[in-house]
Amino acid sequence: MPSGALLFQSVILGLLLGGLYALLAAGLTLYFGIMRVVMIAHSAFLILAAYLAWWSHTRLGVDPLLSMVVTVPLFFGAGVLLQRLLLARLRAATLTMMSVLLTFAIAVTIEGLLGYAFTGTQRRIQLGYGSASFGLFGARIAVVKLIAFGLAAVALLTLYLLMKKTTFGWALRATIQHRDAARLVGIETEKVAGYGFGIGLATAAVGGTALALDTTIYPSLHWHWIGPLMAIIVVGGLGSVPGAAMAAMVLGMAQSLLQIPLGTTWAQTIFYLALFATLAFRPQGFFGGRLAQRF
Amino acid sequence: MSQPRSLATEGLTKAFGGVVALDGATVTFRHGQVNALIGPNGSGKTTFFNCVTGMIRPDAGRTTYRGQEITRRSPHAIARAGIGRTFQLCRVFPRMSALDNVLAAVRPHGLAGSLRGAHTRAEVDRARAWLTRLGIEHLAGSEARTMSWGQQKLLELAGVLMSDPETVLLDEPAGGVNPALLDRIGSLVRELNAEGRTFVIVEHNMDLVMSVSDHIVVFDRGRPIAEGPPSLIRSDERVLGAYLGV
Amino acid sequence: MTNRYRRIRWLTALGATMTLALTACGGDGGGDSAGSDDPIVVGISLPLTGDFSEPGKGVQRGYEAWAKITNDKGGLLGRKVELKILDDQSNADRVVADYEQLIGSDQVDLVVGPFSTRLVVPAARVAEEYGMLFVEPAGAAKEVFEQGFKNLFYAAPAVANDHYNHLAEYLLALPADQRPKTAAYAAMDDPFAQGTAYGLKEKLEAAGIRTVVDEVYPPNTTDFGSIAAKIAASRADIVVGGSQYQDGVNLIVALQQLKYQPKLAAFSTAPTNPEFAAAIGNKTEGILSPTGYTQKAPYPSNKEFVEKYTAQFGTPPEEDEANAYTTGQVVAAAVTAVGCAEQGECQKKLVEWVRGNTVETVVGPLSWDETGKPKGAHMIQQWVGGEIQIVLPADAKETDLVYPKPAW
Amino acid sequence: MPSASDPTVTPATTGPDPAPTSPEATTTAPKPPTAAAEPAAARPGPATAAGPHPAATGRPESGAAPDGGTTTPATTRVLARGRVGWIVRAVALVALAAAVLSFPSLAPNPYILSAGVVVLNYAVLSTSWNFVGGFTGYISLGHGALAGLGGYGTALLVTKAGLPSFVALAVAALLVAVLAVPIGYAALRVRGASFVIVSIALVLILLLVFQSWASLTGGSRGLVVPRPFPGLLRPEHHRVFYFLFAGLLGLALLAWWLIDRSRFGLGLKAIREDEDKAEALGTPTFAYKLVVFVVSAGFTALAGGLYALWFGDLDPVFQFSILTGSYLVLMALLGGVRHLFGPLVGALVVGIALEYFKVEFGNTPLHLVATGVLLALVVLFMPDGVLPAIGALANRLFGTTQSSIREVTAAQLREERTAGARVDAVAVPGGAQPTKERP
Repeated sequence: MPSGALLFQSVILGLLLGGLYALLAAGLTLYFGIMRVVMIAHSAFLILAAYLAWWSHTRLGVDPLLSMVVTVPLFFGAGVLLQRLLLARLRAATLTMMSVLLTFAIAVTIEGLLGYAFTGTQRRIQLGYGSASFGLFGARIAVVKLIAFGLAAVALLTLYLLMKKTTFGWALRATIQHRDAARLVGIETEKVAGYGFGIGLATAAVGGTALALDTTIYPSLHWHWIGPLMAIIVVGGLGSVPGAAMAAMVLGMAQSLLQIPLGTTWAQTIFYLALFATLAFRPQGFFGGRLAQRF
Repeated sequence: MSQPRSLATEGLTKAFGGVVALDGATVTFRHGQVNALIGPNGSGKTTFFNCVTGMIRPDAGRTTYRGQEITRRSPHAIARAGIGRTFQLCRVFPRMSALDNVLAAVRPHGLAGSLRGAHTRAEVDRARAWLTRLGIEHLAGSEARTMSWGQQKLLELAGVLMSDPETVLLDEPAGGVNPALLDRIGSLVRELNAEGRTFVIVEHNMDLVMSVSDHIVVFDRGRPIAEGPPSLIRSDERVLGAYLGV
Repeated sequence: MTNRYRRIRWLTALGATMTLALTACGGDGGGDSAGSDDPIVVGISLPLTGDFSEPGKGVQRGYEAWAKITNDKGGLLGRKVELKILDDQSNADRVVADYEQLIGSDQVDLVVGPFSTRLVVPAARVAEEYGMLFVEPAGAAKEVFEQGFKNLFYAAPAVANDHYNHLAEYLLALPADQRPKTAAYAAMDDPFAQGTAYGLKEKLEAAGIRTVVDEVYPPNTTDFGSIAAKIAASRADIVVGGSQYQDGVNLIVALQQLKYQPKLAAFSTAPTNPEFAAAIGNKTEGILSPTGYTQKAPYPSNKEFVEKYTAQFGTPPEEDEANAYTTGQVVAAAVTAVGCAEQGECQKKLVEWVRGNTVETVVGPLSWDETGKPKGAHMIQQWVGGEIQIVLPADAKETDLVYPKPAW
Repeated sequence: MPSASDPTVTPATTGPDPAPTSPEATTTAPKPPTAAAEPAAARPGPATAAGPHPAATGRPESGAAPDGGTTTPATTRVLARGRVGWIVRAVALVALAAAVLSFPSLAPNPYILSAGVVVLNYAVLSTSWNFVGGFTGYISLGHGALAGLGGYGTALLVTKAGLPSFVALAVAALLVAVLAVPIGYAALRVRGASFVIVSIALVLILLLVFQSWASLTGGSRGLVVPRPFPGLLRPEHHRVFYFLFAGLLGLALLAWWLIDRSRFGLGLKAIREDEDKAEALGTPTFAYKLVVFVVSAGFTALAGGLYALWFGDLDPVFQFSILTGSYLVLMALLGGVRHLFGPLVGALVVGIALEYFKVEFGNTPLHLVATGVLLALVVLFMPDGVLPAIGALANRLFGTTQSSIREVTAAQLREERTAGARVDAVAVPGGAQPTKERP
């Protein structure tokens, strides 16, 4: 029987992990909402951002957090270009399938380029405060993990405010809900879709930096992330950002707690079990989201 | 009033997010007649079609056909019950030949039927006959995507007719077609009706509606507001009000 | 998940399609080998890309050093040694195809082993079925020796499960009040890494030291927070990590984040890496690690190896390089003794010779049992005073083992 | 019916994808033939009004031919293809088979032969993939996992249950097919995206399970599959398995071809073209997709199991790999998913291209980049594959020879007919666009 301290520690870890999942799943959901695209390359960009953070720290001596000054706008631009130049070219009839292949191809390309530039060696940022931590009711929270969580939380909050409080957010939501109708009321949906993609990729930049703070990175790490993230967006209900965030927290927590009795490997299967269960019994997802039914 | 063999709905309701597309629509169509479903844009006509044919699950309400409830059946089951439909923006199988487009509507029976290597001569003949009757027999071997808009509309209709539906739902058959074809479609509907098929037509072209239909149902905001023969509908103030937004 | 997705068996297919076209154009000239002026061609498949590329390249350097040093001294049987190295991309399908090609198509005279246990077994089967002697530098897991291979020999002092033998003896010899009561194990799901930890676990459990945590994590694990939490919560007296490099670093950092202070911390491989101290922020004091090789080892050939290797590559050799070099030494000894090096009958003689003899190598004298398992044990090193030093066995030690270890 | 006028304004069919389904496309229409001009016998409809659904019985209405008596192939290809086409195809087929079967005796050494086995394995796998991908348009990135399941199933049945190798292979394939039912149920119930997600998740979860469940699968220690023919020398072993794979390839191709020309196949293709529409025409799309997915899984598992028997060592990371699945997709797409031999051709083309990249860029992961770029190019510019592209080129070079696999296009037909056909233009009305605003 796990001790109370271990349970509490696991809850804390689950919370911190769930936060990162939530941010990344939000980006993935955004793409799906905008274009019905399952963006396999999302996690590859995540790792790319992590590498850029690592690189700027190791080679330039800059704090990894500062690398976001460059990576966030860079990724935003890349997202816009990706949507406008590549995804928009695909035929509507086969968009869902072909976009998966296209983004898959992008993911593999990024992985290959990372391997070429930095070799397959596992990398890790060595921070002065890397092993620092503080106590909280008997649990210990690593400073880097807390920073990562904070980054994710701030980014998610920003995204939320952007979506709810700005004109652009309104246009984006309208585009997600009904593209044709949005066009009828004068929204330039193509442009909005491009910017939406940019924002999605920008979240990957933030997530990647957060990731680089506390874990090892290597070029093919993105496969490790894309599976859980896809499960999260399905469980949350394809296309629903709050749904994805909820599912991310729940599943992140479940993974962390299940590691106590089951061990790391089996605990990971919770994502896929949740995925299969969702599709078999409640394809529209558990936390809102109504797009899944039709796509 | 209600005929046992007719297509009827009771309190059909469907909302998309906050938008109520169907609001308790109760309609009974006349069996053996040409029915028209009209109404301003966004009044829920296409949603109504989609609910009736099982493409969308209604939130509430029921659909019956020939006295049997078909509300929760899958679209293909409803099609097999004898209800065929066309789509608002004409839909054909773009990369299949016209003949295959029509033959795709032949229903195989059971596993053995499905795996049978080929269609019978009679089936191919019947498919060709439909193409002939719709005037596109010369395109039998062409891929549908190479055909013009009007030809595709005819091809779509041929496919639906090949499945031999007792009731045919046409979603904007006149949409985007030229006057000559419009006449042709109108007379075709009348001919087919004379042969015993029931029609329900969603259409904006009032000339076509008035000339072919026996019975008109007017939709507004997701429910019927008036129904009757064309002569009556033409002078109904509620209809005018709905269209003009009064 | 990991780079393994790159391991694609179909690349082999390409070989076939290419050669398909070539077969029409007539035979190759690789068939004749026995001429005394011809070099002795040694075929090797190595993971130069993919998951195991880092250690793979180390092994490659070891083989290259061996070839150069041997040739500088006049080669083998008066013939030059020539290496033919193919990249298997860390892929088991590819490694088999590589050895098929080396033996069947390129007609090499000798083959030696690839890197990583996962690749050794399939590769050894090819060699076995073509009747080739197969000395390998990396198949340390005990499963390798349970396949019934007759031609396989592991060119290192001990298999993974025996790496901690000296440490086990030391712990069990402690007075009862000092002996640890509980132990926590965390091992990567990899035959080698897991083998090291489980070898120790078996011995300690048999002696009554309770296992309170037994975690196996996949090779792609990057977040060790949960595993560390379990270990920390168990308050185990000692912690044993069956690690490669980065996972060991991550686990140690995660344990340090939780302020867990065991009496003893042993990790395989990672602590011997030159970058280890920097990677964990120099909080290395007291960490133990088994090693099969040290540059300071007193064996005669080792001095030459370290010297010439350093001259050739600019840095002193590590364990991977030494194991490859050892492999070369074993093969060379057999070839010299038997007096032949080509496919066919000769290989049987080579196998017989290796089985019956002891070979002096840079890791000491090696001999094998009938399954090809070496009969030695690893040394134990410990970080003492900011430096990693040999502490066990007693006759080789540079300093005393510190137990319980100081806080990290 | 000469009176049926030709569409006059040629639709924009010059591009590779004219997409005339857009309402903006030039609206032309054939002049309606008058009903009186039609021979009554050819008119469908009235005859069917007798019963509620006479056609649904599938019985011929006119013509006394019983089922199967005088059947004609469903597709119009036959109509356009002459006897010459058949002969050309038959000769090509025999030549191909001869080339495949004579390869072992031509192979100069066992290595080449073993490489041939690997090629065939890939050809079988991508052909099996094409049952789902080609017919229904549902793209699975997880077929590598099904092959892995077949391999592990076979191995475990041999080692744990003591079944003879090839019995184990058949049982394993059957079990995988059975397992494919719930997988397909979850994956195919909703459209599109979910299927891809499930297919990827399948690989990832099976990797986890087979790695973790070490007591059964051997985990990362791997699983050794006993040789089915222990007495055989290695070269002989390759030879035997070469022919086994060739046989399996033949079987898979035959099954694909049979489905391709069946009503079932037509229904599947209708799903690929427009699933809603197919459903509305009465095709039970979910059942169709599920059946073909199960068939595909069965063949994939057979290939995976045979591979396991041949190769002898299984390791989860190699058996459950997303890249394996994606290469199958790349091969099939490049070769052309609509064609029987597309995946086979794709395997060869992709193979050579990537070997080139590997040779060119040596020991770097740039072959991944090459793979990615190639896949992206195919998806963006050649979604129909090379076979159709070559076919189109051949047509352009040698005129409209109908031995091509492709159906004759309307444009070609029109050209042939232009000479005699009277053109009577029907003016396109201004309101050709189906604007919904029109009251």
